[in-house]
Amino acid sequence: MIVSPALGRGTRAAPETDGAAAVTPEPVKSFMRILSQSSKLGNPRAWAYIEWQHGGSNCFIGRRFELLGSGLSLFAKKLIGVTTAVAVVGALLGLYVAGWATSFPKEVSASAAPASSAGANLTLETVAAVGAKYSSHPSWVSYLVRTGGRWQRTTDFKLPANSVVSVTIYQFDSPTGLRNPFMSQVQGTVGAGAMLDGKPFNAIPPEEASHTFAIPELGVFVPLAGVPEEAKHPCEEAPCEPSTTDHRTITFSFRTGNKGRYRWQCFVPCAAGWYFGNGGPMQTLGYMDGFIDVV
Amino acid sequence: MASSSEELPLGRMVPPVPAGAKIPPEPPDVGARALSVASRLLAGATTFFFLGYIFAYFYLRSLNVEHLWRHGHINPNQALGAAMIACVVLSAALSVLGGRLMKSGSRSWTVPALGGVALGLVAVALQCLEYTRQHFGPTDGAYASVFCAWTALYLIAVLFTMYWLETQVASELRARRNPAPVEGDIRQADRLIAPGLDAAVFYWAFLAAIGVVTYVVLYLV
Amino acid sequence: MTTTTAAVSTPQPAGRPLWRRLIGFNLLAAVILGVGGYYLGWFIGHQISGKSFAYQENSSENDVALLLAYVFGVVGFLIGLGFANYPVSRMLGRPASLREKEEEGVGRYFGLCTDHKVVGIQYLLGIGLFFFIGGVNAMLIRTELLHQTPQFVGPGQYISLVGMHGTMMMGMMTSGILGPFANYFVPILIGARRMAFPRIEALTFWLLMAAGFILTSTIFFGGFPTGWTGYEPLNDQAVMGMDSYIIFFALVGLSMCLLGLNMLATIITMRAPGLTWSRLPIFVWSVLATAVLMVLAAPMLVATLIMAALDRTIDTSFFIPGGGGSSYLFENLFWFFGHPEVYILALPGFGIVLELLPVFTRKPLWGYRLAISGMLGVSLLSFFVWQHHLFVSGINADLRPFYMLSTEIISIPTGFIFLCAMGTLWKARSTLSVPMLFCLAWVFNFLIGGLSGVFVSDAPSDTGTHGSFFTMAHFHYTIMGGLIFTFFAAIYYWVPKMTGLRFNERLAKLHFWLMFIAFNATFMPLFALGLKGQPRRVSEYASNLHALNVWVSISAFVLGISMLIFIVNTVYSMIFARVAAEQNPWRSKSIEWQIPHPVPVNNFEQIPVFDSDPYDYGVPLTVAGTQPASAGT
Amino acid sequence: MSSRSEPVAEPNHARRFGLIWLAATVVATPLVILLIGPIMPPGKATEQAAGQVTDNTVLLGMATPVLLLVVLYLAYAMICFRQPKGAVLEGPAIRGDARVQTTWLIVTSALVLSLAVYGTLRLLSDDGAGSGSGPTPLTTPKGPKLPVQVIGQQWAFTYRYPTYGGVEVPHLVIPKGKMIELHVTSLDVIHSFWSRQLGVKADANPQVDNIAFVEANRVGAFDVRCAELCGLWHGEMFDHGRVVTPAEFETWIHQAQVTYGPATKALPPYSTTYLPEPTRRGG
Repeated sequence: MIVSPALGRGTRAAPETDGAAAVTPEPVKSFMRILSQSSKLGNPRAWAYIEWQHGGSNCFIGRRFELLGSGLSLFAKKLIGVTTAVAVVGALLGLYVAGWATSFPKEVSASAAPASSAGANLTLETVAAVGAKYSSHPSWVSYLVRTGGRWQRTTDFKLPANSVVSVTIYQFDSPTGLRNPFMSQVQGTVGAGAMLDGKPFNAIPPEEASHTFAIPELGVFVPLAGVPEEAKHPCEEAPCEPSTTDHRTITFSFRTGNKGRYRWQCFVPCAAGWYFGNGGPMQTLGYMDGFIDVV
Repeated sequence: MASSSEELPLGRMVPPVPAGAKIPPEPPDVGARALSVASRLLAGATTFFFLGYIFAYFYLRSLNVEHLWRHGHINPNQALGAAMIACVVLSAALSVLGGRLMKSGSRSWTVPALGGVALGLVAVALQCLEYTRQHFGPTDGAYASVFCAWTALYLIAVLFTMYWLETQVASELRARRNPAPVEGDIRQADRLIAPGLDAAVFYWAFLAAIGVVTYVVLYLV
Repeated sequence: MTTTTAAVSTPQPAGRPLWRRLIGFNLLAAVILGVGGYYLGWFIGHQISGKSFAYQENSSENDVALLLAYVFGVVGFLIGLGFANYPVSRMLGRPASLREKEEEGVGRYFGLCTDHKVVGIQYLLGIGLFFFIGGVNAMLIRTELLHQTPQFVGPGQYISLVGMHGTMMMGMMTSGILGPFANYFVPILIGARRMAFPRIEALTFWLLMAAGFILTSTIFFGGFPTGWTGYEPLNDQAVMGMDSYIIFFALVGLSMCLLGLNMLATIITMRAPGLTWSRLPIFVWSVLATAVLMVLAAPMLVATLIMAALDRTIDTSFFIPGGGGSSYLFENLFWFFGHPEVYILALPGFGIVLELLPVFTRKPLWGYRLAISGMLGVSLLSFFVWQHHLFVSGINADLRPFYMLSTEIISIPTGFIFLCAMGTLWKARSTLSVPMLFCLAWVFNFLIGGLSGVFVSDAPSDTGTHGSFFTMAHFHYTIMGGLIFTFFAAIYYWVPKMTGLRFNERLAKLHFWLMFIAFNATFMPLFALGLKGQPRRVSEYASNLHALNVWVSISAFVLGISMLIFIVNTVYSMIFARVAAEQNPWRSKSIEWQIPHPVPVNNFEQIPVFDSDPYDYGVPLTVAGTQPASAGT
Repeated sequence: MSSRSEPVAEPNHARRFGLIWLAATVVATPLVILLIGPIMPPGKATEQAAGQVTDNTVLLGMATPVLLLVVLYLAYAMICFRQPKGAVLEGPAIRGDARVQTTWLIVTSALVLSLAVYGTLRLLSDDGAGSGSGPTPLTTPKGPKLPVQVIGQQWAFTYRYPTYGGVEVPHLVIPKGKMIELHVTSLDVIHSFWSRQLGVKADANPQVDNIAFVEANRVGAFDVRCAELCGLWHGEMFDHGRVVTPAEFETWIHQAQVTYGPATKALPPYSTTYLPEPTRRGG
């Protein structure tokens, strides 16, 4: 056991006498004096927080600064160092925040309906794999919307308030099967029904559903039947043209109600490869979920 | 704005080992005490680590969600399991014997210690062999998952302990050839081998006990 | 790499060429080996499980590859720093040694250094960096909540932001006080020359830095949707960003366990002669109580995360109901670690307050033994209360009376700490310097936290508040009000000792008042929001809560500005003003102020002999030993 | 300024602070109980919610004196126990007081144990006080109960009425005055059915039937939110339900059986938990 000679009680300090404002209590000072003499371990170099002193410090940061501005005073060097650090942190921060802020899919407004009815048209398509052209996850399943004459992958639509929106969906994916068969019935549409390949229907067998178009807050649930397995030439990758490949066409219309930002999503577990089919594209904005801005 | 403090010689925040500093070497018993406390704490931490798997085993078994806990055909290979646990217990016994011999001063303690290390590695090999003979993988239900994860992690703990024992034996063999310099930063560093072995043997005996619990729960119950 | 020769390696001649200095085990080699390990792991992962699991080609996600990439990356990073040198040399039988080869000058802070003071300062800056990143996430969260529907970031990104903020704060601030201040001051306070295991101490720091970097990299893999709790089966359903969360918390758990083990070994075995258990400073007692929790609770977290990782990669079914697992299992295992974790956050705060109050009230610590029993009581009881997080989950609902009782009982030892703080303030001569202000703010904030805890620990009342902003306000009062305020108290109190430089007093006072007012303005309304029905982690809330949310967001920005003021104060005081601090600015009688600045490498020339505890303040009582002559009854 | 020649006799701080605290408590506690108590959330729409309001009021009443004690003491200490300007006096070297410590221990233990006992009583007498009590609740209310199943799935709640042919509807409608036995379960990840006005919160776990009891005593709307993080649309997973008179409920339920007829036919038979295929991830 290291027992140093009675060096002076480590922390015991004689009681304050009359509250004299001795900065360091008397006996402790002796203890410290012994120490300070003994701590003349070589000559401790005066050293700044980061070693920026004149006279060839052996830390390479210090050396590089000397080459830069030999005439600059120490303060100027510090100022340069701090401003560059602040600039770098600011830039990184800006990149970080910008990365978050630009995570919203582009907003697309529905094309105006023909002059007769005051509503709007929305043409969508659902594809089994979105392909490298549209996303960095080529194998993800996704919705696409037809705007300006071509298919775009965004799920953020702007619709007029209190009007009827007629929706046409070209469905290219094979059936996966609904988790909760309750969604196999068409709900919340104008006329409480929808058209599948030209024939009206109000429910489909749940195992035939490939996706749904659902806006829970407006009560709209429309199941989309899948292309049967033995289809001759299914569409491999977006953009799928209804004219050339096998598909199902579902048309319906719904009333948008008053202003607001409603979310819409697919209720079929169609994200193959994730637990219960609800990961990846089903949990990323811009594939199988999105917003409807009723303005 | 360079304030007057520029000239004030401020000592280095934490000076490195200054040139020529006479740092008194430290007596080895400070390190010895630390090693024994550390091995007991490590034993505690390992217990809580495997407590997670014991809890998982009994919790999932009692819940038996949708009767998917364990299908009839999922049974580990009993023979290889018994061989593995026998090697573990024997290796721990040999290590304890080595520790005793070392304490009694006989120089031949390294033989049982090395035997213990070898048997530990054999146990690991046996368990890996058992994986190939058990006709089920980790994806066959809750029991299979718990079995595979728990035994695999136990093997990793055994390998770490074998490494720890091996370092003590290697230090002893090297110390007999050329003893460590007296004036290193630990005075007579070789006097740390005894407490080091003692700590390693304690931990290995404790881990062997956990191994027995693992064997009983996974193979027999 | 040559093994560690005799300790005192004469430093190379000062003028080593730059390229020569860059070769060898330093941060540069660590980064290179880390990146190399990452890609090696990624390659191996793709070879192992590229084809064998059906889910992978459907989802083009390879969790095995990412997990292996992270693990190999961290191993490469540590080898590059030189952590493998000592184990390899021990395997070859080389003698044990205490010091790695010393870098020169500022290089000591950017590599493996076995000097506990250097590791303390590394921790302070490392934790500060990731605390800043966590704070930025909080600011983004409040920007999103300015509007009641998602406008700034999508709901998926919002949940990732909430998860990253929570995980970063819980992971990093767990060793927020223990890392910097216990590493730096525990050896000095107990009269030791070093920590029990210097290399493990450095390892815990570098593990945390690797972990922090890994968590921030989750944004490149799509973030994770589960928040800091990582509940199953959503954990299993998440994209690859979830693997960053799993590896982050596994590394944090490993680092916590090793830090606790190192602290306990040091405090138990390396106290100077004369420093009996009843003379140990109260801060060291709180470090001991926290270390017990760290050593025992952290392995449970690592075990749980390994199960979650196996579920995600090789389809085991620990938590998948379809395969025989249960989501209840994860909840139980997580909160068995979770509750000791939140007491790991609170206990160091108790230690700092009770250590600093005597210095600023010029009175000895009131009720030293009561405070110790309080801390150890909290530490031991914290393992028996975890199911109060699961009152409404339906898990063994018949045990709820027991967990209500154990949760209420744990507030008794916490009450002791309050009594000791109030006893120390009794008839004191207190000076309101900045560390004292932070300690008094702790008393107020932790009081609100504790009393709101009474509401959430009562099962019927918890029905209304579980998972709402009320609970979030409760734990922000106990963690931010309890830990972060004492973290700043410790910074303003001890940094003059660590660096020898004084903070600017005016900026410090401005930082305190702005932080205290903004903190209460931010988190007090959250109680009301919670009771009015706003759940946690939602980016859309009812329109009648909009005004209150805007108020909270603005005061959160002011809180952010107060943190910036602290950063400005640090940069100004430490780099520009550099006003030398006195040897003992607070006239403290504790030993760390008696040794010179800069603290020599081995702390003491001779190991001191202690014959009293460090609270020898105050006018001694009269012979009757009841009250000092001057004070009334 | 030496401490012995104190110009004015030191006031008796203990007595003075005790009086301040007592006065504040006597004024504040009844005020809090009488004014804030009745308006405490979650309101009185159901028996369970009313029970929680009384519970919150009692807790508030117990917490106020403690809050006043510490906050007033803090203020008192900052005013009276200060270092005089420019002086460096030391305080009295008191290291502890056995009497104060034991009384504090006794008072806090009593307070805490009574809280625990009170909480248990409230929990058991109120059949779980609106919280999810797992598949086998400790106490179940006597008398007839209307079972309603709450199904949480990724990102919407749907409700099923087993005694009316297992019809499933998108919005919860319950009759006034009848004890409802809510069976909360999930089809995929953990959700939590939380209706603030009803005072109900029960986690929805896959393969678990979490039972909560609620008896509405007032007609009106209530909103339902998800209180457990469940993925992308956790924040948007809310809807609005209604409490209606029993007569209205009958007409509504029969109308629902008609409108949701096709969906009901496709539903699996009613069971407390559903293990829908596919169970594994193959997709």
